[in-house]
Amino acid sequence: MTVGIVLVSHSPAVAGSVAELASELAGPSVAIRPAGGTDDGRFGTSIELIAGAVNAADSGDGVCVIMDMGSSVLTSKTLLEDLEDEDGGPVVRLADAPFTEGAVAAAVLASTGQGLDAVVDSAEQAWSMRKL
Amino acid sequence: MTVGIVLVSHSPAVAGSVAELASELAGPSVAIRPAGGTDDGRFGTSIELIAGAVNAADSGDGVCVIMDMGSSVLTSKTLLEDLEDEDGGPVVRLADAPFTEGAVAAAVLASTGQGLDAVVDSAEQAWSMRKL
Amino acid sequence: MAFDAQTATAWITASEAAVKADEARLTSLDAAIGDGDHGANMARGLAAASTNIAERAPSTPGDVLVAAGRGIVAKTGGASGPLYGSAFRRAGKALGDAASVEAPVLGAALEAALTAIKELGGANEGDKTMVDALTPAVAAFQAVAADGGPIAAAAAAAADAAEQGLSATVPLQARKGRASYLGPRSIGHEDPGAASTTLILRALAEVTA
Amino acid sequence: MAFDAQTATAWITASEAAVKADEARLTSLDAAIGDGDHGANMARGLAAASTNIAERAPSTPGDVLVAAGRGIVAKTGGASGPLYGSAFRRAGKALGDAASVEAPVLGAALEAALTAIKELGGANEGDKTMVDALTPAVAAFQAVAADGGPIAAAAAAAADAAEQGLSATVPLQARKGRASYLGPRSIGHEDPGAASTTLILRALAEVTA
Ligand SMILES: Nc1ncnc2c1ncn2[C@@H]1O[C@H](COP(=O)(O)OP(=O)(O)O)[C@@H](O)[C@H]1O
Ligand SMILES: Nc1ncnc2c1ncn2[C@@H]1O[C@H](COP(=O)(O)OP(=O)(O)O)[C@@H](O)[C@H]1O
Ligand SMILES: [Mg+2]
Ligand SMILES: [Mg+2]
Ligand SMILES: [Mg+2]
Ligand SMILES: [Mg+2]
Repeated sequence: MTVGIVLVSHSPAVAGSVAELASELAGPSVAIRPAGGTDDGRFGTSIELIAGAVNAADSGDGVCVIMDMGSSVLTSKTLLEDLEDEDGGPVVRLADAPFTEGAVAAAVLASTGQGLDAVVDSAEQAWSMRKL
Repeated sequence: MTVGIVLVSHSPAVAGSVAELASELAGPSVAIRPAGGTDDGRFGTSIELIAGAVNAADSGDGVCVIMDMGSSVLTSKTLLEDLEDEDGGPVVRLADAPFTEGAVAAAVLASTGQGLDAVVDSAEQAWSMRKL
Repeated sequence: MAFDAQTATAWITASEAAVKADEARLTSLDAAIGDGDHGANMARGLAAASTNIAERAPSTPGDVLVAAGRGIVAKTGGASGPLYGSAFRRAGKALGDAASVEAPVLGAALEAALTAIKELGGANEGDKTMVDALTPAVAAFQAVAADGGPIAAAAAAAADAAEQGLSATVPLQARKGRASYLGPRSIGHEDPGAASTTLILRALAEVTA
Repeated sequence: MAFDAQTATAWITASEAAVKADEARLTSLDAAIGDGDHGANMARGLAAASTNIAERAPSTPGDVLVAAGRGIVAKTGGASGPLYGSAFRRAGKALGDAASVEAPVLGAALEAALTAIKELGGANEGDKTMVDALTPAVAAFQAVAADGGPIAAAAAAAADAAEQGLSATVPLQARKGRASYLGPRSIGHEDPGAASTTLILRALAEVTA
């Protein structure tokens, strides 16, 4: 079992680089797909890029979506509603999590073979981590 | 008054891209300097890169340092201890904050002309923000 | 005049034109308290709405608004995309498969749009968002409709109310969206989303006049 | 044999050699529960320690360890850098400007190193870190020193105790550092930092034997 992870950021570079950082810790077994920026590469969000990343990240065990803010969150919520109206698509959950810390926590937990709910949980637990 | 901001990440690309994202929101008045990776460009942390970024970000109103995790935190703490032993260097505070959200919050608050303590506070308040 | 597929399409076309004409103003409002892309976002989103309508050639006003909403969600790029997109889709669904509707039903559809925006974005009146323009507009539309007034009068009242709602956002501090990061610095400016909502409702008044 | 600048320098040189000889093992331990860079980090950090000592040619053992610590902090690149760097600097400061010290003072310096690591990293015994090797090692060193034993015997006891502390990390679940992200998956492996601590203490035993 390996849950996929999608990172939705306003910025293409943030989504891509955090995906790379999380992959470095989680190892190659976890599919972590960035969905950053608009479909024409500006700052912003594209529901089509997110949908594509979700499909690419899914291997049948579900996908945990982590968002940075604003339009990333609203667009991911909209995609989720659309997916709920469909049949047979990937099982998707949005994690309410700090972006970088949640991505790392979710990726590492996914690499241990835990299921979608546990992966989402670990991302959301990252709000209670402290650094100093 | 404009507080400077330094973003310390294990990954050069994460530090750079989050700095760019935060700048986009805060505007050009705030100096936001990335300090990502080791001095030879690997994943990791370099105290010299952080010290250089702190000096570059300081315009006399102090610098708020935001770290992602692990060695970023430990190395920044070590730099702070070193700076406390010196005279006349920049006034530096470490923020215990979620990386991306804290960077954006700190950058935007710095752009409003608030002082160092308020900027650090706003970064740390980002732990209590929720997205869904 | 009833609200049919042709009127619904004309509404989107007129909204697109209004947004393009005022694109620079929307952008500069967003530059003051946001990231300066609201004009471009709305122009792109409404252009996609028109394209999607043209491609699907929907035959009911409900399907026109659903098609517009899908185009807006797909292409806007900012927070306004899912918000307006959900609003138009929800309004379209509220119209069902009627070939043409009168003022009370259109008023209920506008109320459904407002509910969609509030549910998705979590904003309430006073948070300095598009909700501050749309809430009084829906109330004004429904008041005229409840008195038996025609769509044209209801839409004109709605546009006027939206304009007042827009002005009322100036002294507010933003509590939703990226403007909320600015705290008190968001005070003293019109909310860009409230401005685009006003344009869209004015366009409705024009095409139904 | 007392601990002077020359012995301190030899300790760093021997540590560097030991880490280089076991770099692949440290790396594979870190690959199992971390990011697989501990071997490279330690090799780089200790090489910088040697370089810094050679450049500054410090004349007291305290200054040797401070110079080593600065090199380690500057060049290691991982969490082990500030931790070992602070440890060596704090140990060096604890030695003051003595030209040469005996076992009890060196024991106190090792204790200062342990305190520095715990203060900076916040780890306690049982968190599966270098602290799990260094804590019993410091206790063993001080026990021998308190009995009037020589540095050689104290250091040998410390290295043995570190080795046992290292083995004891295997069944532990990591609660600090990046291994802690793995939760229960961190169980069943030696901690890489505890392994490098053991090498460094074995090097001390060798150069003082
Ligand atoms: N959560 C929300 N609820 C309601 N309206 C919102 C919300 N977030 C943003 N808005 C509206 O969206 C407008 C900004 O849209 P736009 O600039 O296109 O998106 P972005 O902020 O992502 O750049 C704001 O002026 C506000 O009216
Ligand atoms: N907070 C901490 N306190 C004590 N030791 C720690 C801490 N964090 C990490 N370590 C030690 O550092 C070792 C990892 O070092 P290294 O791989 O060089 O750094 P990184 O984890 O940044 O890649 C761990 O095995 C552990 O012994
Ligand atoms: Mg905007
Ligand atoms: Mg935007
Ligand atoms: Mg490592
Ligand atoms: Mg590392």
